[in-house]
Amino acid sequence: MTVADVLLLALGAVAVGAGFLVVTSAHLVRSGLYLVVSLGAIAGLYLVLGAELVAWVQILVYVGAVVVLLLFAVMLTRAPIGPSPDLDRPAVPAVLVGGGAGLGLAALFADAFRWVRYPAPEPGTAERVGEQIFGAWVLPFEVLSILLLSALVGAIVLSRPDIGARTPAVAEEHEAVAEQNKAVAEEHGQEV
Amino acid sequence: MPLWLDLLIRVAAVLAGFLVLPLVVGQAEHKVMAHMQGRVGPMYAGAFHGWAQLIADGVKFVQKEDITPHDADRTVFRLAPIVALFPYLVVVMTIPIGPGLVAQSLDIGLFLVLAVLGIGVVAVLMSAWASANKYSLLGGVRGAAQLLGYELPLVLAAASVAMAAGTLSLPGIVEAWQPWWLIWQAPAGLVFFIAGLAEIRRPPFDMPIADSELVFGYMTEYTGLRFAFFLLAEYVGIVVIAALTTVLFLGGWHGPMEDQLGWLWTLLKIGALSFVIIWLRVTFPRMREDQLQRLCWLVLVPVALAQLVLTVAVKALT
Amino acid sequence: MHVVIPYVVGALLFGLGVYGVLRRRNAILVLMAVELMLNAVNLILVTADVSLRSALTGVVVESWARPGSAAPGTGGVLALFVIVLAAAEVGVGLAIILQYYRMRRAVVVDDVRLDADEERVAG
Amino acid sequence: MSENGERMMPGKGLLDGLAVTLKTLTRRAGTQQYPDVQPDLPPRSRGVIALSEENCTVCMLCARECPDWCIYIDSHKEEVVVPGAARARQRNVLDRFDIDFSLCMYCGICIEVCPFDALHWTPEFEYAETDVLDLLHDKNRLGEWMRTVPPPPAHDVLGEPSKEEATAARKAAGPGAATAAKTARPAAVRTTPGTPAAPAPPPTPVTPPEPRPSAEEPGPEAGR
Repeated sequence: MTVADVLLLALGAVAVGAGFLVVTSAHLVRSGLYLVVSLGAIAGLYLVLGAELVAWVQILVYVGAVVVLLLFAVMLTRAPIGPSPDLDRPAVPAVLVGGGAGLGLAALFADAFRWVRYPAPEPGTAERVGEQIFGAWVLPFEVLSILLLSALVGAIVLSRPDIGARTPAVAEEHEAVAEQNKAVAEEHGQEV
Repeated sequence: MPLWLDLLIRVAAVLAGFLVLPLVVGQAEHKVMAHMQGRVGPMYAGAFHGWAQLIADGVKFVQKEDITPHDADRTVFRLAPIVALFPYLVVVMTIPIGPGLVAQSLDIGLFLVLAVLGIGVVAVLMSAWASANKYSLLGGVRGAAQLLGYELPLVLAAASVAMAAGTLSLPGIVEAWQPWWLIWQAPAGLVFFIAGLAEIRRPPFDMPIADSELVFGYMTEYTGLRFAFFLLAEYVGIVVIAALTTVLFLGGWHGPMEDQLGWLWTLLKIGALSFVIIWLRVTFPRMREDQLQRLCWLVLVPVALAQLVLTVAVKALT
Repeated sequence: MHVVIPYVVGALLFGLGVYGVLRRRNAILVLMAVELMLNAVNLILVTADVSLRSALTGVVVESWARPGSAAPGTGGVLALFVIVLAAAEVGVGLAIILQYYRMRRAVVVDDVRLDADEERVAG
Repeated sequence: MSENGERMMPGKGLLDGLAVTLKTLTRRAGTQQYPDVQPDLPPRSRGVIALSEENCTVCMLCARECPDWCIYIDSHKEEVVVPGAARARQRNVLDRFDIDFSLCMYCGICIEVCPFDALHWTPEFEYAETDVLDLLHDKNRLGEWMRTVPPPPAHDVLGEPSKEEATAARKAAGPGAATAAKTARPAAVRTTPGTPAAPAPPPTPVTPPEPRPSAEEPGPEAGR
């Protein structure tokens, strides 16, 4: 047991414990806050594992943005203070599948890696990650940026009632107008 | 020097800075704001010009009853002020004061600072929701929208200067800094400063608090020491934003005799920026919620993006 | 360090995520559980970066198996990509949930009927 | 857009605002250091109301006109035997004259309507109490405030002479001189101030050219 092992164990325990509370807590907002704890502990695990940049990105994006969005949504959908009674479905299938997946994978990993020591990695620098992303992974990176853009547009369209959710009548009207425009454009194109 | 002594000195220095600088800024705010409004401000606490006012305030806050609303979510309610204060403590640790004078030098210190500053939102949401008060909740939702929005120009502006310096380490950025960056990085600096103001919810960006419409926003239900924690977080926030702007855009310890007086230059620049923050608070009225978002998305973000392009262009040319 | 610890932590978190997705009725809580699963995967990616690299030293692999040749940190890069994906997913997911809430005043997954031709409600 | 329709430099308004606050910062603060330094109150400040008991005839006008009924007056009649008179004369004697300053709204109507100048404004304002009941000032307390009543302002040197003065002058000059006396302006001669005026100075018959206390030099401040 080295210092790193102790840290890994402690942070892992926090992460799993908080994760357990996320999926079992009857308090809506508290589950989001437990998620913050869990994700923070995972960021700590990244630090111990030498992925410093990933850890801070985790904090920046997950804790700073994703969880806040989730909490935001929970509050917008009128989360009460105190336990909510009807949050859960029957437990049996979920326990079977979830427990099976979790424990099975854990057993698999435990069997594969045993109690073997691995050399601790040197802390990753931003430079190295940068080289990786803009060297080997530049194409996925660009694809991701397009995905992000489309997600952005999608989220805006969904949440703006004036351009997103339309009543059928209005939608038909819009389609008709669009078709007309298309026809006009085609005519022009032929003329030109 | 043994390791433990080194560590002890660092921790003590950070704690001292964490406790003293906000007090100085708070007192400066009392006095500067008063004089800008034609008043004299506190005069009695401590014999000379009320210098001990904030200490007296602290004593008062300690004596006050610690009230938790009946319907509140107690644990969350009580944790929120600590969560609000904690990120700033971490940030103060990484700010270089002089050449080699930094509590914890990190390879990607800038990233850490930006990431940790983002945790403040969670504290706002926690206090807002746990108070079981509609004003608090409104303030918290406003705060979350504001902080999420302004994080973008903040990060983009910081990215510009990091790109110019070619490093993410805060001391590294200061070392790479040159006087002409004052002009080259000026738009980014301005965007960073304004977005930073919004991040610490200072007037004119104090819509989450907005005492004339939302009572006191997410802090409405807080009393005594917990409220003092929020106030302390606000003042530390001023120091942190001023310090970050100094380090990133004003060249930190650069100045005459920087080897000996570097720390003094940094502190002076931080003080000047803190004064500007107070000045802005006195001068400008609170913005409206839609004006706030408009400023962020239609002004600051495009300016920050343009600055990124400019930075890349200059970097590529030189 | 013993990499089995983060691996097992990742596996358990993934199991918890699966449990949460199956058990929860509130759509936002389901999203939270999904986040847990994504994080478990991230953790395993980052851990794999440590363990596989040291396990594979001296082993000749095909170039496609390890893009970026010998440069380490690939797991971290993948984790970064997953984080970005998660951010996008949450953005769109929450937009859908909030829009649904605006129309139905509910965020219970069981009640969402995908097959019926529902009348639209102007938001 | 400015008022005359010109498009100003963007951000000019913001800079102007900053300039204003900065300028104020460099000026002296206008704060009065009140408990340390007594405030310099303007004349006719409305502090507390003083009662000159001798002037009061218990006409009850003040109590009746008071909008919030904060003046309480009790009295009884006394017979005064005047030697030489055919009958004993009746006189009102004041038993109680209270003003409840927790109700008073400082409108000054009681002082306006008092026909015998029994009520006066004084600039004294430090009579806060820790108990609201103590704000009911009885006639002794109200009488004590008389010390603090400032002398009435001197007559404006350049103004018209008062009616009493004009009448006195006319009487002194005899018939026919009335018009001259009316239009006569008193010479603005600087003199040493006269004796401190009584709260209600009786109209003294004076001739117009006689020097009176000038407006520039009021009598010594009473009270304090």
